[in-house]
Amino acid sequence: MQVAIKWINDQGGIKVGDTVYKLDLKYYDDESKKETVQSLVERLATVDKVKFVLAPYSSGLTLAAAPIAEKYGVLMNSHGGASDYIFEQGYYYVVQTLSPASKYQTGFLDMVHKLDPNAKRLALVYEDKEFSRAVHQAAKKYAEELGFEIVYEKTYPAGTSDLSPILNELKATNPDVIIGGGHFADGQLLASQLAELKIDVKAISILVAPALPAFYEALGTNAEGICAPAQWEVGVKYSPDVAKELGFEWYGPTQDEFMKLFKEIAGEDKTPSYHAAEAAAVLSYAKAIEKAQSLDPAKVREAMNDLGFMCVYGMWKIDPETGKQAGHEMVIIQWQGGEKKIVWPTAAANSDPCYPIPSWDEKSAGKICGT
Amino acid sequence: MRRYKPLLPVFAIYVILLIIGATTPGLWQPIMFIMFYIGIGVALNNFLGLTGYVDFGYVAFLAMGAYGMAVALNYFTELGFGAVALGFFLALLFSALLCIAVGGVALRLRGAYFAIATIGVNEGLRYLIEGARIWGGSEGIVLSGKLRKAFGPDFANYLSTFVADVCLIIVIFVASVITIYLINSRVGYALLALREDEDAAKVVGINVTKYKLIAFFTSAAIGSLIGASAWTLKLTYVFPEDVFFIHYTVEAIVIVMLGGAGTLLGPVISGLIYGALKYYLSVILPGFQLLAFAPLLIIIVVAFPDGIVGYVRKKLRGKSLFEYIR
Amino acid sequence: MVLLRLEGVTKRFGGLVAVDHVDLEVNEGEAVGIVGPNGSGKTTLYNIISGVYLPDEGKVFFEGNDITKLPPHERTPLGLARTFQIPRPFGAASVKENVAIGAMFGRAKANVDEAMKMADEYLELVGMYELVNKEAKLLTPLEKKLMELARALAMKPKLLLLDELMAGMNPNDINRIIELVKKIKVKENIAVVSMVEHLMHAITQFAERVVVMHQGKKLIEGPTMEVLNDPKVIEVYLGKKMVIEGYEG
Amino acid sequence: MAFFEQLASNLIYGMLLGGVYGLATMGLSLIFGVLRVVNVGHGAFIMLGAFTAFWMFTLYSIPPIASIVMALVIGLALGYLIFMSVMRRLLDAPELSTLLAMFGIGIFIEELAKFFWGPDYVGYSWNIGGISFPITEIPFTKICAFISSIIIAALLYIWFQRTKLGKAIRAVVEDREGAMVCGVDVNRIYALSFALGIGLTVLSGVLVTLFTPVGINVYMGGDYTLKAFVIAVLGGLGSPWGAFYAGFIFGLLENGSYTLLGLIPGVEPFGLTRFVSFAGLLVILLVKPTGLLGGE
Repeated sequence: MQVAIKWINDQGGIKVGDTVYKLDLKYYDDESKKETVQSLVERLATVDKVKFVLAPYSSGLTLAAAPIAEKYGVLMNSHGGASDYIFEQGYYYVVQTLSPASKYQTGFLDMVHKLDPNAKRLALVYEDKEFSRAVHQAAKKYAEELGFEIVYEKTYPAGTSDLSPILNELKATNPDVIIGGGHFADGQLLASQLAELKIDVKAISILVAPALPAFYEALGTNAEGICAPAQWEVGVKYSPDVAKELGFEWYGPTQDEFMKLFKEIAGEDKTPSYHAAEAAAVLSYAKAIEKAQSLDPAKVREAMNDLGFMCVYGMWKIDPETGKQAGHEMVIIQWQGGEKKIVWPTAAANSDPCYPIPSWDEKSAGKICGT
Repeated sequence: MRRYKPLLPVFAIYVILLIIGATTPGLWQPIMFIMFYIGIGVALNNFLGLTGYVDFGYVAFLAMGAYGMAVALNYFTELGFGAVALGFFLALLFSALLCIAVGGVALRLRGAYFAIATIGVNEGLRYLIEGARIWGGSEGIVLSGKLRKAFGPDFANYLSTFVADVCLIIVIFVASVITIYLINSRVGYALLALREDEDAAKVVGINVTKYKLIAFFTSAAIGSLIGASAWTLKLTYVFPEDVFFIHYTVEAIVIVMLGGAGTLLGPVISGLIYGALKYYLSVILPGFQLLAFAPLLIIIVVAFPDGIVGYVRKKLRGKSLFEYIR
Repeated sequence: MVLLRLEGVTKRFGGLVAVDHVDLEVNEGEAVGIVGPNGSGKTTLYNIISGVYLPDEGKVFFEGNDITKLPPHERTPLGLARTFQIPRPFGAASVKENVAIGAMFGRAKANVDEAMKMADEYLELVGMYELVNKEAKLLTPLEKKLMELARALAMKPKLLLLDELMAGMNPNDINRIIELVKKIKVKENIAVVSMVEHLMHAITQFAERVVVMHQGKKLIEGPTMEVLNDPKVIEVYLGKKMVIEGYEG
Repeated sequence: MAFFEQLASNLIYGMLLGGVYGLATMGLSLIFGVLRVVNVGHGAFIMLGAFTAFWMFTLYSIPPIASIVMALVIGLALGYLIFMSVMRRLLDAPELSTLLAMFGIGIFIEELAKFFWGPDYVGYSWNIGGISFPITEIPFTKICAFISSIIIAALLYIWFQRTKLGKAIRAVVEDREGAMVCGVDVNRIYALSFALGIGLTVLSGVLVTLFTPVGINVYMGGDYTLKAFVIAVLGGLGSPWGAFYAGFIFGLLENGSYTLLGLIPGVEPFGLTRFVSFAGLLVILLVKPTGLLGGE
C-alpha cells in the first residue's frame, strides 16, 4: 500500500477543490485478535482522525471492525476479508477490493471444463474452516452447473498432521480433478500427501498455499502443475493499453512502475503479492475522493458506486448496494518449470496451462511442466 | 460493612477507567478492551484463584455464553430486547450444563490431571461442534445482517457498541461483589482451606466437592455472561475456532497469577496492566509486542511468585491499609 | 455411654495388613492412650476413624450410629476432631483463620463472626494470642502443633484424636499441654484419644486407660499402670529404650 | 471390502504417527515426572527441532535423519540454559508459577524464531521412495521416523536401566525424599532431566518433520502441545514409557476411528476423530484418574 501512497503523492496528491491532499499511513498490529481490532479501529478513527481504513486481514476481524467503523462514519475497504457474507450483512461503509470467496475456485473449474470437457470426476478435500468452506460450497455448486460429477467431498480439521485417512478414501473414487486446501500449512500437506500416496489426477487446484514461493521450495518438483487461485500475480497483463481496448479508465502506476516502487520501499528480494490489492484499495479511495470532491466518507462512498477503473491489480468495480467487488477477476496460477505462471483467464495469462499434469512418478523422475 | 472495604479500591479503578473512556475520544474501545481482560481475570479468579485448580478449558465457558447469546439472537430475533435477555439466560444455562458435565468428570481429579482433562473438554467440545455441524459447525453463527434487518442498522450498532459494553461493565461490577462475598463467607474459608490442603480440609469437616462446585459454577456463570456480552453481542458473530481458542484461557491464567491468585484486587490490577500493555505495545511496537511481553512475564514470575497484590499484602500486613487490599 | 466403637476393623495395603481385626471402645469423656511402635497401625486406625480410609472389613459406630461409610466431612460435624502427626496447617491463611475454619465446619458450626471470636479464645487458651495474624506456614513446628490443637478444640468435638501431639516438645511444654487438655476435657466433657509411640510418662499423667498396638493388632488393653507393667508390653519394646522421663524425638 | 482396506491403511498410518507422537511426548512426561513442571511451552521446542531439520537440509543438504544428533545437542544446551537461568529459581514455587514461566519461555522462543526466520510456512522434500501396498503407499521417510523413534526410545530405556544417572533419575521420580536420603544430588538430577526432556522434545521435532515435511512454521507447536498433554495423561503423567505407549494408542485412535465415524451420515468424520480422542481421554480419566498406564 505504501507503493500506491507514494505514487499518488508523487503525482501531486489528491485535489479536492483548490486544496491538495497528500496521503499518510497509520498502521497497527491487531495480532489477528477480535478484541484488539475494535480498539485499534477506534483509535484510527478518533486519535489519528483517519477517515479511510484498509480493513483487517480476515473475515472475522472485518466483521468485528464494521460496527465501530460505521459508528464513526469511517469508510472501510476490505483488502483481506474475502468472505461473501460480510457484504450480505448490510454494512454500507464496508467495500471490497478482493474478489469474494465464492469466486476462488470457479476460474479453475472453467479452465478445466474448457480444456477437457471429458474430465468430469471432481473431488473436493478442504479444511473445515469458515473461509475454505465458503469457497468450496460455491465451487461445488458451480461445478455441478458446469456438469462435473462430485465423486468425493470431505473436510479435515485445522492443525492436522496426517491426511491419509481421507486421501486413501479419495484415491478409491478415482477422480480426474481435485480442488481443496484452506490455508498455508494444510495446503502444503495436502500436496505432499497426494504425492506420497501417488494419487494421480489430471489437474489440482489448492487454495492459498501454492500461491507463495515457499510452496515450491517445500515441495520441489512435486509442486509442478499444481494450480491455485490468486487475486493478482506478477506478470498479469493489465496495462493502460488493455484498459483502452476494453474501454476502461486506467489509474495508478503501471506494472513496471509498481514493481520499481515496490523494490524501492520493500527491498530488492521481496516480491509483491497481496500488495497489489492493497494498492488498488488505496487507489480506489484516491479516485473516489477526487470524484466526490470531498473528504466526507458518505460522499466518497457514494462516488464509489459508479466508479470503475483498471489498475495494476485489474478491474475495480463494486456492487453499489452491497459494496461487494464485482469487477475484479481472479487469476489462476500454475507451477511450471519452477515458475509461477498465470494460465487463466486467457486475457491475463502469460503461459498456456499444463494439462494433464505429469504423474507423481514422472515428476519424481524429474519431469516438469512444459517439457 | 467492614469486610467489604476492599471493594473501594476496586470500584475506584472501575469508575476511573470508565470516566477516562467516556470523556477521552478514542479511548472507549480500549477501555472496554481492558475491561474485557479484567473481566476474564475476575471471572477465572473465582475458580482458579479461590480453589487453586488450573482450568485450561476455561474459555469453553465463555464460548458457551457466546453460543447461548448467538442462539437466542439467531432464532428468536423478533423478541428484540427480549432476545438479549433470553441470550443471557441461555448463556447461563449452557455454561451450567457444561459445568455439570465437567464437574462430574474432571473435578474428581487433581493438579495436572485436572488441568489436562479440562483441555480435553475444551478441544473435544470444539471438535464436536465442528465435526457434528452443530450450530453451523465451522461456519459459526453470523448475526450482523439479521440484527440490522430486524432492528435497523442504528439500533444494531447501538447494541454492539453500547449495550454490549454496558452489559460487560455490569457483569464485572457484580462479579467483584460476588468475589468479595465469597472470600468473606464460609464458602471463602472452605475454599481457602481446600486450596491449601484438600485432605486436611476434608478432615476439618469441609465438603470439598460442594465448595469446589460452588466456585466452579460461579466462575463459569460469570465467564458465560462475559462471552455473551463481550463476544456475541459486541462482535455479532461466533466461530468455533475463535471462541474455543485456548489462548484466552492462558491469558486469563496469566492475569490471575500476575495479580495474585485468590485476591479481589489482583486480577483487576493485572487485567488493567495486561490490557493496557497489550494495546499500547500493538500501537508502539506493532509486530513485536509478544517479543517484549514474554521476558517481562518471566521476570515477574521469578521475582513476584505471589503476584502483585500478594506481594503488596505481605508488605502491608498489620498496617491500616491492609484491610482495603484483598 | 459408649461414644466410639470399632468392631473387627481391618485395613490392608497391597499384601500388608496395616490394621488387623481391631475392636475398640471409647466412652464419653474418657481419656484413652494408644501406644505402639512405628508401623503398628496407629495412624491407619486414626485414618479409619476420621474417614480418610474406608476399612476393608469391620464397622465403625459413633454414638451408636454406623458411620463406616461416611466421608470425613460428614463425620466431623457429628463431633470428631483430630490433629496430625506432621501438622497440616492451611499455610497461606493466618493462624486465626486456621482456627476459625475449624469452628465453622466442625461440630460448632459457627458463622464467620462467631468463628473469629472463638478462634481468639482458643488461641489465647493455647498461649498463641500474639501470633493470630501470622501466616500459618511461617510458624515453628511446635507452634503449628499448638495451632492444630486450637483448631481441633474450636470444632467443639465430643471425641478428640491426638496424633503424637507431644512428640518433639520439651518437658515444660508437655506439662503445660497436658494440663490444658485435661482442663478442657473436663470442662467440655470431651473424650480424648491420644496416640503416642514412646512417651510413657505423658500417658501415665493423662490416660485413664491404655491400648497397646503391635503389628496391626491390639496387643493388650486395660488401666494405664497395669498395662505398662505387663510383660508382653515390655517384650514388644525389647531392645528399645523405654522413655519414662524426658522426651523422645 | 473397501471398509476393511481403509481401516487397515488408517491403522498402519495411525501406528506410524503414534510412534512420532509417543517420542514427542516423552520429554514432557520426563520433565513432569522429575520436576513436577507442566511444560506449556512444549510446542515451541518441537518447532525448534523442525526448523533444525529444515535448515540443515536446505542449507547443507544434510538428511533429516542426521539432524537428530544436532537437534539433541541444541535441545540439551537450551534446556540446561533455561534451567539454570529460570527454573532453578522456581523449584520451591507452586506448580502454577513454573507453568507461567514455561508459557513465557515458549512465547519468547516462538517470537524470536519469527524475528529471525519470518512467519512463512516452509518445508523440504527428501524423496527417498516408498513401499507400495495394494491398500496404500507408505513413503520411506515416515517409516524412517517411526523406526528412529523406536530406536531412540529403546536406547533411552537402556540408559535409564543401566547407567547410574538413569537410575538416579528414576529414583527421584519414584521418591524424591528417599532419593535425597540415599545421597542423590537432586538439584543435579533436576538440571539433567530438564535438559534431557527439552533435548528429547527438540529431537522429536526432527521426527515430526520427517513424518510431515511441510507446513513448518514458528507457531506449528500449538497442536502438538495439546496432543502431547493428552498423550502424557493417557500414559500416566510423569512416566516417559507410558507416554511412548500412549502415543501409539492416540495415533491408532485418531486415524482408526475415522473409518468408523465415516459410517455416520451428515457429519464431518475427520473433525469428529478429534472429538473421539479428547472424549476418550475424559472417559479414561473417569475410570482411572491416574491415566491408562499410570500407577497408583
